[in-house]
Order: sequence, then structure tokens, then C-alpha cells
Amino acid sequence: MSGADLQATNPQETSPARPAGSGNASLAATAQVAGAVVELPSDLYIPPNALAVCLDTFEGPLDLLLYLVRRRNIDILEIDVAEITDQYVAYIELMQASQFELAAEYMVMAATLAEIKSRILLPRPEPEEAGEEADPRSELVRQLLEYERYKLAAEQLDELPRIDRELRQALAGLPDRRYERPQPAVQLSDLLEALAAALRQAELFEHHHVRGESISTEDKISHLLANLDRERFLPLVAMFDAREGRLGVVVTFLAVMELMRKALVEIVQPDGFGPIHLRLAGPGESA
Amino acid sequence: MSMALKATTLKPATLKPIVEALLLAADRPLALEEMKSVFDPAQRPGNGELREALASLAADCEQRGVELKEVASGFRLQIRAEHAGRVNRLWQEKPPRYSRALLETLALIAYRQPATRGDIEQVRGVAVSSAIIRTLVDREWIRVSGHRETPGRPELFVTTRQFLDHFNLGSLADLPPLGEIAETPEAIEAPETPKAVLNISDQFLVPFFEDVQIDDLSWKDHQF
Amino acid sequence: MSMALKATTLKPATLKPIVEALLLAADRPLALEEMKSVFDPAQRPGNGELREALASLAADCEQRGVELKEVASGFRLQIRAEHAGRVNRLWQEKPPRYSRALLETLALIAYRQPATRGDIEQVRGVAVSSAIIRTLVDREWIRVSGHRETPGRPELFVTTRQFLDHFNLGSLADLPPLGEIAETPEAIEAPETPKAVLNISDQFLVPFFEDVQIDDLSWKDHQF
Repeated sequence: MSGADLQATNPQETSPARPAGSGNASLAATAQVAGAVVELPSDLYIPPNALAVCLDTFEGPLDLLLYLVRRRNIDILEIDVAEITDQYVAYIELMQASQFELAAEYMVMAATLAEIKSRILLPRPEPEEAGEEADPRSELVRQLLEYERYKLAAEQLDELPRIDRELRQALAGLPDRRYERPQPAVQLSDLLEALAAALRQAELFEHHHVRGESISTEDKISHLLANLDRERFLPLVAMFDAREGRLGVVVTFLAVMELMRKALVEIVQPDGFGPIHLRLAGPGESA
Repeated sequence: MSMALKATTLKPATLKPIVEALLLAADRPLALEEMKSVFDPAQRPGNGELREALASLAADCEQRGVELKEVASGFRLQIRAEHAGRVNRLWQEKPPRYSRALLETLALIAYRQPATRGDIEQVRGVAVSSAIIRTLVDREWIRVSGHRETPGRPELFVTTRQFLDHFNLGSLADLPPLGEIAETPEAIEAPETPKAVLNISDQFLVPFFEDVQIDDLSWKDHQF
Repeated sequence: MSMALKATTLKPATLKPIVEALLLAADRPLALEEMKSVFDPAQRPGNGELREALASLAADCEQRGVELKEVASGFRLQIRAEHAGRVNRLWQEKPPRYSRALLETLALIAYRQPATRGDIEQVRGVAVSSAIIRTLVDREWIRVSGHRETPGRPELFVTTRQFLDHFNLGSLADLPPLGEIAETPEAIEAPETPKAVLNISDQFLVPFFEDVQIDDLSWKDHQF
């Protein structure tokens, strides 16, 4: 990717010059109807290749979270989970809207964040014992701090002077041909063995290529919307399909969270800790 | 008889150029034992004499383009880092750059060894790519030292002497210290975040791309 | 303007260690022009200054294990002949070995030639280190035969006459067919999965020989 390529995709460079009807206009349109849109506009003004750059830049959900935390200059110990969750979910939605196959880890993290958020928001039963209840954020904070340690360690490692970059082995010539530096003896069989090994490896490589799972939050949202109707409450547990495995559960959960955030569904929990039900939000209530 | 033997041992002034010749002939660091092995038994210097010659050679190098360094596998004469810019122009290829994923994986193995892929994944929060492990094994920077006796018997990775040699280290103790716990955040050139915002694009994208110049990608090497 | 340029040129005392660094990094004779090419134009020394630095370096070497020699293709620092005997013993104790990565790279070039680094990386799944290519070129087992006309114009590597000589082959046609490699038990490290081995040859023979037209055998009449 050349600098010019990237520059061209930089919204800061291109958006002011864009004519009406392009990205900026659709952005404004989206803002006006916010709360009523189910999908992100497909003509988002950031081209997918720019997003790819962003995605490649993060080494996973922890790295992305760390970025979100650090760019706000917040102490990790004082994370506002609600805010970070929103930004995080916004980011991965954006990725999905641009047809990126996100690693499942990103989904799992979204679910983890959502869970922490809900535990903070939900009324907690009175603590009976003197023992303090653990902060639901503590595990996440621990993970972030631990990851950051090694991220920094990796940067320090990269800064060490190393052979073939800052340093080179000093070598002088040998005085005459008779004292030519001896070379390793290699038999043809060594060579063939190496080749066979390389080919075997290539084969493994080929067959172990993991395919991204094809459950997207977007599809799941459409699916859930199709199953719900305004008159009827459906139990939350009915939304999950065990056959989709862990990822399916996570994606379904994300989809529900997303529908709630956009006020497209209502959540009803008739009894204190009873089953949770969903139904489509009424027309007047969504604003 | 024993006097004759004594008489033939090498004087420090004689030893030094030999040691230099050995170091400049070998394309790898040389251990003391390797250096000693080239002398006839009668003339073979002791470790003390050899170290003395090496110290004297190191002092001579102060004014030279090379320096004497003791790394994990032994002693090496190496081009000083200050000449890297010009020296690297002798070759077409650029020195290799390693991805953050690779460096983070390597750091985890270096600091936590022995470590399994699972250990690395737990801290990094993402799957370890096989290509990275293979590259590290290929470079001979890591190797499998055994298996952890847990279900699946995962491979345990450790770093090698070649890793220490390559990164100019004498031992694992020379690695930069691992941060105890993350410090208070350094100032990140984050712009004033817009306050009330309506939707994702406003709230997230704009500030995101405001401080991220895609073409400079400075955040890639961000010091968090 | 010319004064400003003058002011930045390097002093002889600064030039000498740089010249030494270049000579000891290159591991081959360097012509004056090559040495000059690594300097920024504003700092580039003239032939006179360079020769002065070289003369001073040569004088310093009087007491050292190396000497400065001017040979046909330029200048080089070389081990003094009097140390040759001891230096040679370094390898009697511990003959160097080639890494598996190097052997795999060589084998892939032999069978796939002409091959780019990308071609090799594709099969091995790992970036090819420049050090490996350099070692193979230095040993004169491979050479660059041209460039592939794709973006980046990557170098095409082929094996040499010396490669054939070393392995006692009359021509590349004498290399065992790939299918045989997979079937020769001693060539296989893990014979417990013979089926997998067969699959390999099935899978790879075709693509491998697709782009090598046996009947044109351009490599056979290669001017090595």
C-alpha cells in the first residue's frame, strides 16, 4: 500500500471536497434518522481498504480496547464500561458493515463488555456479607493491564539493536584459498528431506486454513426481527440456537443488544428474576 | 621439561591479534572454549589470559568501527550501531521488520518461558497464528522444549541462544525489564472529543479518523 | 553554498572507523566507488580523503590480527596469513551446519526454478530471510537470472553449475522426481502417515511441473 493510496482514502482529505449526495450527505441523513436505522449505511464514506488498514492495525480486541481507553487519556482502572462498550460495538459494527470477517474473539469481547455493562447497570442484591463484591470490571482491567505489559515489552524488544538491522557480525577475509572458510557438507538426501518436509508443511497449511464462521450480527438482527412481532412477546432464550455454538450465542446476544440500543425492541421482565421476553417496539415509543 | 612448556605459552601481546583473527574469521559468536581449542595444548591459554586479551581488544576497539560484545553464545566483534545507516546501504534489501503480532508473541515466550500457545492467546486475546510460530522456529529464535502435562499436551516454547545472540543479549536477564504494572497513561495526542453526538459515525468515526492520519499511521507505533 | 557543503564533510578521524565498519561488514573487497556510495552527497569524501583514511587504517593494523589488502576489485581487510592455521581449526571442532530453512529454500529453488522469494514463501508459509538468500548466493549455489515482470519486478533465482557439481548431478533433469522424494522412506521423517505423503505428491507435482516445460528445458542450456 503506498502512501498515496492511503491518503486517497483518508476522509479528512477527501470528504470536504465531495459533492452533495456522497458520503457526507448520507452521513447527515443517517444522523437525522438515528434510532430508526437497522443497518449502517452501505455507502459509508470510509472505503473498506481504509478500514482494512485500521483492522490490521489492531492486534485483537484487547489492543482495540486499549486504544479506545488510552486515546481518551483514561486510567485503565477507571474505565467507563458503558462508554467503551458503545465505542467498541460501534467499531466492530462498522467492520461488519464493510463486509469484514471479524475474528470470533472480537465478538466474544463485545459480549463480555455487554455483560459487564449489564452487571453494573442492574440493581444488585444487597450484599449480605462483609466481603465486598468484586467489581465486575476487575477481570477485564486485569487483562488489559497484562496485555499492555507485553505490548510494551514487545516494543522494547523491537527497539533493541539487532543483527542485520543496527548491528552486523564483523568478518574479515581469509588469507588464501587454502584457508577458505569451510562450508557445511550437504548431501542430496538432506536437500530432498528438506523439500519433503516443506511440502508436507504446505499441505498442512492448506488443509488447516480456518474458515471464518458465517454468522454475522446483521443477519442475526434481520432474523430476529422477522421472528418477532408487535403483538407477541417471545422469551429471550428462544432467540438462541444451540446448533450455532458459542459464536452463535454471542452473535445473537450482540444482535439483541443492538436492537435494544436502537430502541427497536422492548424488553420485558415480569418477575424479579423471571424469564426475559422481547417484542418489537411500538411505533410511537421508538423516539 | 615443564620449563620448556612454560616458555612456549603466548604472551598477552601475542594472544590479542590471534583472538582478533579468530573473531573476525568466524561468522558466529565464539565461546572461550572454542577459542582455546585452536591452540596446541602446550600453548593453550587459560580462561584468565584469554579474558585479559579480550578486554584489551575491547579497549582497542573504542576508536574503531567495531566493538567487542559478549552475547549468549560467546564473544563477537560487531559493527557499531552508529554505522548501521551507511553500512546497510551496501545491500539492496532493507532490514526485515517484524509485525507487532510476531513481536508480542516473541516477547511473551521470552518473558514467560516456557509458554504454550494457550498462554500467549490468553494474554493477547487472539489466536496465535501458525505462520508466526513457524517464522520464529524458522529463525531459530524459539524451539519446543517439551509438552505441558495438561489435556492436549500442548507444546512448550522457549527462546534459544540464537535469539539472545540476534538481539545482542548475554542472557535472559538482559531483557528490558517487564513493566510491573501499567503506569498512569501518557498523554496521547487525542483531540478534544466532540460532546453530544447522535450516531456511531459521529461519535466514533470522526474522532477516530481525526487523530489517526491514515497515511502516517503513527499510532501503529504508538507508545501507549 | 559550497562552503556549507565543505563544512559538513567528514574529518579523517571520523572517516576511518566508517571505512573499517564498511570493510568488515561487507565480507568482500570494496571498490572506492562502493565505499563512497554509502555517503550522503554532501558528506561524500573524495578519493584522496578515502585513500588517506585507508592508509591510516592500514598503519593501525600493524599490531592487529588483520591487514588491509588492495586486490583487483578493491580493498579488503583480511586475516594475516600467520593466523590461518589456527583459524582453520575453528571448524574442525565444530563444522557449521545449514538450517532447515536454508535447505528447504534451496530445494524449492532447485525444483521450481526460476523462482522468486514470493514463490518460496508461498510453499513454506514463512518469509524467506535475506541472510539465507545471501548465503546461497555467496556459496554460488543460486544466482539471479532476471526479474519477473510483475509489480515489484521480483528477482528470479535459479541454481548454478556449482550447485549441480556439488550434488554430483549432470543436469537438473537428474534431480529425483518429486514423486520419488515423497516415496523414498529415508527422505521422510515421519513415515507413520504414508497416505498423507502420497497426497503431497499428487497435489504438488502438477502445479510444480506445470510451469516447468520439460521439453524446453531452458535451464539445461543455461549459461551458468
